[in-house]
Amino acid sequence: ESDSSSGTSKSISVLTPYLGNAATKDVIDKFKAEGKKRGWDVNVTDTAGDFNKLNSAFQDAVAQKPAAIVLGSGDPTQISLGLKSAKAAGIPVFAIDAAPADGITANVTSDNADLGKKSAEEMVKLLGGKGSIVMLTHDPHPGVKARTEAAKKVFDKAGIKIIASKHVNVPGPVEDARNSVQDLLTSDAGKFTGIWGGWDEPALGATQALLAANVSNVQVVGVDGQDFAIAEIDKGGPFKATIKQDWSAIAAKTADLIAAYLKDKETPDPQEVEIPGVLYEGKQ
Amino acid sequence: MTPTSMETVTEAPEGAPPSTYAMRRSAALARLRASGTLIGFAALIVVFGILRPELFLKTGNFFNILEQVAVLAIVASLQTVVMIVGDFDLSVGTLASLVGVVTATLLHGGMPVIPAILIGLAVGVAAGVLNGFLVAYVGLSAFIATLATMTAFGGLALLIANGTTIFGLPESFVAIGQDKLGPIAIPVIIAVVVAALVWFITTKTTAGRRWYALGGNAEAARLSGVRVRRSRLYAFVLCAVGASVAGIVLSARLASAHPSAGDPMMLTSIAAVFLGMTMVRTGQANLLGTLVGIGILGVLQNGLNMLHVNDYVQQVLTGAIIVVAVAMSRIGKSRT
Amino acid sequence: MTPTSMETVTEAPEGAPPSTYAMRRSAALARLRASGTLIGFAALIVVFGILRPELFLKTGNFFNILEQVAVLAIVASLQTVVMIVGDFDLSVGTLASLVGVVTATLLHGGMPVIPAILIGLAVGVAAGVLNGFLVAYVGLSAFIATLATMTAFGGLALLIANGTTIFGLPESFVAIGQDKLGPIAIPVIIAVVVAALVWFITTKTTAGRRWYALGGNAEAARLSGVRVRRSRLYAFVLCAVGASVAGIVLSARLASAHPSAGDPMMLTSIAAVFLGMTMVRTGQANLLGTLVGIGILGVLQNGLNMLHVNDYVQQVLTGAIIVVAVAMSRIGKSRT
Amino acid sequence: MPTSQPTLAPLRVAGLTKSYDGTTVVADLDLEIMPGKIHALLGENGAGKSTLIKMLSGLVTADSGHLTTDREVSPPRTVKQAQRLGIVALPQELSLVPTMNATDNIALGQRVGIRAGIVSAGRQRQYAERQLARLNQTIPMTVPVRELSPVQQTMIAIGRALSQDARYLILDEPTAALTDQEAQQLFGVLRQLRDDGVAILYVSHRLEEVFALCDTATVMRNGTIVATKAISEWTQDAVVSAMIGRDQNTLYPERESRPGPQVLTVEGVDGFRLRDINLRVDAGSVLGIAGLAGAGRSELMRIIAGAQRPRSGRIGVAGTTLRTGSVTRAMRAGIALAPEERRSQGLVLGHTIRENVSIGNLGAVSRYGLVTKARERAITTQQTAALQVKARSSEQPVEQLSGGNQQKVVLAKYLAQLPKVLLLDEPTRGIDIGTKAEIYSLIRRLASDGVAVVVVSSEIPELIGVCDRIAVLNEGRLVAQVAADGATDDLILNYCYGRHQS
Ligand SMILES: Nc1ncnc2c1ncn2[C@@H]1O[C@H](COP(=O)(O)OP(=O)(O)OP(=O)(O)O)[C@@H](O)[C@H]1O
Ligand SMILES: Nc1ncnc2c1ncn2[C@@H]1O[C@H](COP(=O)(O)OP(=O)(O)OP(=O)(O)O)[C@@H](O)[C@H]1O
Ligand SMILES: [Mg+2]
Ligand SMILES: [Mg+2]
Repeated sequence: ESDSSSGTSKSISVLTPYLGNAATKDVIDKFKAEGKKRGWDVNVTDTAGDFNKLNSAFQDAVAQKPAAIVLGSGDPTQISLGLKSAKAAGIPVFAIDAAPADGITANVTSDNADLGKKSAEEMVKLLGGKGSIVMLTHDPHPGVKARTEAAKKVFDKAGIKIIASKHVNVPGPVEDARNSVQDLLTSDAGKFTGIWGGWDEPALGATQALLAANVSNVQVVGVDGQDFAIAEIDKGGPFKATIKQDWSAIAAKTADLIAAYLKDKETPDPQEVEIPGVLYEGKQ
Repeated sequence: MTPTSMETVTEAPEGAPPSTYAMRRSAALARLRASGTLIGFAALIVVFGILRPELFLKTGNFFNILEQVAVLAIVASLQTVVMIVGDFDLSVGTLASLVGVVTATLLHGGMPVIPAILIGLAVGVAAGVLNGFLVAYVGLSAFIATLATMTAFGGLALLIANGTTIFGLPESFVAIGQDKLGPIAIPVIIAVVVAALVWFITTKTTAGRRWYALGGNAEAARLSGVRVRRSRLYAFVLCAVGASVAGIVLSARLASAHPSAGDPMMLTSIAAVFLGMTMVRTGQANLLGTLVGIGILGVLQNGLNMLHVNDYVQQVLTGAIIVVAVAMSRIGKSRT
Repeated sequence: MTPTSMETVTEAPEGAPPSTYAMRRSAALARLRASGTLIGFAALIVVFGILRPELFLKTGNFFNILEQVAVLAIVASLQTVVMIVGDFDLSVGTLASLVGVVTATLLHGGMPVIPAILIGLAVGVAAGVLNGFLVAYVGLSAFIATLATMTAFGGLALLIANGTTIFGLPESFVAIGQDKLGPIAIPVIIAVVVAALVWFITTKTTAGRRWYALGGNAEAARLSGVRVRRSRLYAFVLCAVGASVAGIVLSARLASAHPSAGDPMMLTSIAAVFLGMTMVRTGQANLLGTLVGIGILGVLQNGLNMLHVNDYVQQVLTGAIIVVAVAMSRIGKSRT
Repeated sequence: MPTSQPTLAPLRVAGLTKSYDGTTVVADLDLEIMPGKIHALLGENGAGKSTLIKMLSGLVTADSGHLTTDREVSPPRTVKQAQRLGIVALPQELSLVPTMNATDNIALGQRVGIRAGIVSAGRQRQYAERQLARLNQTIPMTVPVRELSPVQQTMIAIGRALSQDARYLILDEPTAALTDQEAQQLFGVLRQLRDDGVAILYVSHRLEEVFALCDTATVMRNGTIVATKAISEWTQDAVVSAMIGRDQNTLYPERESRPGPQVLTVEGVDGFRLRDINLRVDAGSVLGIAGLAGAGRSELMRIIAGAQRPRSGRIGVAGTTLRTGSVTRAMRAGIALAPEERRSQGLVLGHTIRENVSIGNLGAVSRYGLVTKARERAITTQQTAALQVKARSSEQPVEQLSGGNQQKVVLAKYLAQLPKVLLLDEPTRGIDIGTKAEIYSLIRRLASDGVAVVVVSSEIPELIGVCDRIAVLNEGRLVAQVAADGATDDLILNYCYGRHQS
């Protein structure tokens, strides 16, 4: 191969189904920066939510014999075929924000259960330990599902009642969440005082519905810590808190693991690295 | 001489056709059929009204529904124009996203509201000219041409927004999407104005006649001296402008622009027009029908939400109810 | 004898074509036009071949592309049938998802592979009968009917899968999607068999003739003795079976079933058929054209991946290239 | 009205040429159309008449040649350009927008009742009604025209053509779908326009009306002009032999009836218009059906052939009762109906002649559900030979055929079914006089082979010439059945009008 002669330039393929998602895009951009620092040639391929194509993308990547493949946030149970072809070609696969699976050398992630738990605990705190809430969810996404399950446990334990769990449609989650919450404000006016968003976009939609309806006694919590969420929280409105995923740390850790592996084929131990989330509740 | 059809009954009294009664009865039946979809719509309202009268029938909820469908109604109104011509435009969704992103980016960069909106609209006009050119002048099928531009516009939106949400838009802009005039949200007012304009243009002007002629039989239209290609181009341009207005209003409403915020409107806008097409005898797209279609979709979602139907079940029910609502328009109709 | 070369059909049976150089030249031109899309396809391969010869032109990559498009090719082949009849089926994507989920759920529950697959297919047949009934017998437009069932099937898939991925499927099932026969993956073999069957049925049988006549002029077909409704129903059933096979193969390939895994195939399958429609004079759907359409979409994606084009740019390019490829078929064509 | 223009220049055509795929259809043609004259253009099917007209009216672009009106111009490339030259054409194939009503169809593309781009529906309707009133027509103005009868549609198309202030008015077989009475109405208007100084080019296959109406006649053959003469210098025989390049024997064949058993029974059939129709047709006989437009003739044919369900009544074929409402079942029982509208009901336009013939004969061209090309070719060739279809090959798409040849393909499809009962709805519409004679003798030949034939026609002489008996419908009721032998035009016509109830 041409790049082995230079010795320094390694090619890394990043494959993701979710580049349209701001958080995924953020961590991949950060990883690209980390790669550049190390002199790698990082290419990104997105399949826009299509897992059949994601498997194809693995095959296409394997054909180009990169030094390593990075899976950017995607359910590995649906890409066993792609993982197999990488394994067969001896190319290591590192995952960011995915899950451990056969064929994945290491997975560096925010602990989604931890994100769910922390955000729910913040919600409970905001509600003073009692009340009822609405959850905005998206079970087809495994990360969001894990958060939802962990959050539910917290709410159950705290005796917070979940009066509705709304599935938010993607694309268009802000608008969809906004409409759903608007309807809930009609059908269940005054029956809930908190809205938990499985990620920041539905939380934003919920916030807008509350503002438009002049409802001030309902608190919103999101997860992810995206820029717009931070900005919204800083305004001091209903959007009270989010759990920031530490994308910089995740990207850096992934790059470190890859570098170590490329240097002397060192398989990371443990294979599952979880970086904790950080609560954000506005400028102090 | 020999008046043959139902409507003549009143118009040619001297001819005394043999079966006046049968004709009148079947005219009534035809009108009933034509309004089948409307009955379906009414039935929906009645059912939800009975199940949750205290919520569903409140004025506040009525305005909520209007607000929820406003942006979609803008897109669907102008999708109607393209569908009158016999085509459809799959690119409206991503175009709305693109224009939203472009406008938001400019605003974010500090441009005043009016020029930013104008540039956004200009992007829409350019997109519409591209679509219209490909379909009317190059001769591509509308499906493949607008599918291609849909893909391209979506890519552009992602590129410009760098894949992420643009937020922090000026208050004066956000007002377009969030302020109210009395109980009525500005997007609703915009939608009403747009729909009224489209109604006027399609039913009262020569441009509208030409579009209907074109959609009914392009060859015959050409023969009557209609400039078929130009007329079709205009339809696509108007449709794109509608999508752009919707994209701008949507990003004002959400106080942010997301590169795929408008995408879901593609299928729903076409669905609304199709629902409305069942309401007229000729089966052609028409603005009033489209509005009923929008109404059905909006009421359905709101009503099911009021009933706390599980979201997945809600999806199944939506499909089933649409079928039933449309099937009403086919009562007693013989084979096609 | 005469300045024209028109003759009574029978006076010049299969013998020497009536005319001359000019005629042959313009026939060649017509053929060139018809194959414009094919030329676009070839051009794509040449361009990618020149840009990345060491990767793109390798046999391994060729088999990769085949494998990547196999599932879509199954859906598109049978979408072709519905489009021959002049309709389209928007429900293929969610139906594939639904059947995948049903089959996977059964397998997960311990049912042996064969019965689980058969039940999956039975769900597909039922779905096809529903679509066909709504369109052919109730008389709904295909768009609105299959849009409604698309929504309903998607909801059912989510319901059955409880919104999440079903994994841990038996090896013997996964083999259907992942094993190879020599260098050729099983899904590719299945796709080839399906395409060959569809080609045979549409071009060689009376059923195929009926579909084409129906799509060309339903009234003329009916007056020629074609049972129009039944024929249309069959087309929808076949299409649904194709979607179901695709759904099963897809979940075997992914070793899991996700409630929206098949959804993206709706638009792409229709796009492939439309691409292929540019390849024949009549502009009707045809299997060979569909396969070229599939080829264009597959090569485009693979080639752009090989070139490491930024994904957003890739999306823009895909749109642009599709337009160019199809526009090739319009070279020198006069007004419509 | 064009009376405002005192002297009009003649329309001169020079060197007009058109080829399709290397085949020259109109070759280097010169023609002069004079104001104040009605000029007939005659020629057999596929001679190039419609192509010539389409070139003059901007519907197809000529390969070469030029026109002279006030000045020399190249042939129009769009309809608008033609209209600016004062050329207005009524094309052979009806070109109304089927979903629009009569008013909109007539007003489309015209400046009537429009102010600042806004349409005044009321004024347009008055205008449209005035145009139709000139043709003595009252037509429902608010119904989509596709729900009107062919006659009504034709009248609307004529009304529109007449309303366009033509200096040069071209009519391509306007009377093909009209009964004599409506044709007379039209002629009155045309004569008026002629006297106002309009130049009229008139294409028809009905020679009687040409001799009655026109001042000059040009005969075309194979894309060139054979001769142009004043009408007084032509005889019918001369026209026919100029058209077909040889002498024509008699138009109507010998009638030797050998009626066999009764094959078709219609008992008490009620339909949309029809009331209590009772009919019987024997094997080996030809029944003609006469009636005014909208009398219900086509409806009767459609009900017998299963294309439309009767409200009540019984259809029997060869002694067994037919379950109505299915074309397929009727076809199995041996009934074939060649429908009246070739383009919308008879043909799949984009498909080839072969495919169009075999779609009606799938049983005969297939085995075990597989279509055999050889059989398709055999059947197609046999039928198209008998009907003298003029085409490049049986692989030519029917949309490329001339109107008359398309009609022949429709007939070919249904003749190939070898039916016991053959229903022909306006079978000779648009067919040239040479082939008409062929079709008449074909009908008689089928009858003598034992087929029961029913012919619907708006040309009463044709019914008298080929049929054994003629049944007359008036407003949905069967008002008379007479032997064709000895019947006269007047007699039948009176029945058609419901007078003369004897
Ligand atoms: N688009 C086309 N492509 C190929 N050939 C064509 C096309 N249009 C017309 N032709 C051929 O041109 C010839 C002349 O056709 P035209 O319609 O002018 O005949 P016509 O004199 O009007 O006959 P008819 O009396 O049957 O209407 C025919 O043989 C026809 O097949
Ligand atoms: N099912 C129906 N629904 C509505 N109108 C009908 C129906 N069947 C027949 N008609 C009307 O009844 C009238 C009789 O039609 P038909 O076509 O049988 O007349 P016709 O004697 O063949 O005259 P034409 O010369 O107009 O063909 C027509 O005006 C037609 O519009
Ligand atoms: Mg002609
Ligand atoms: Mg008739």
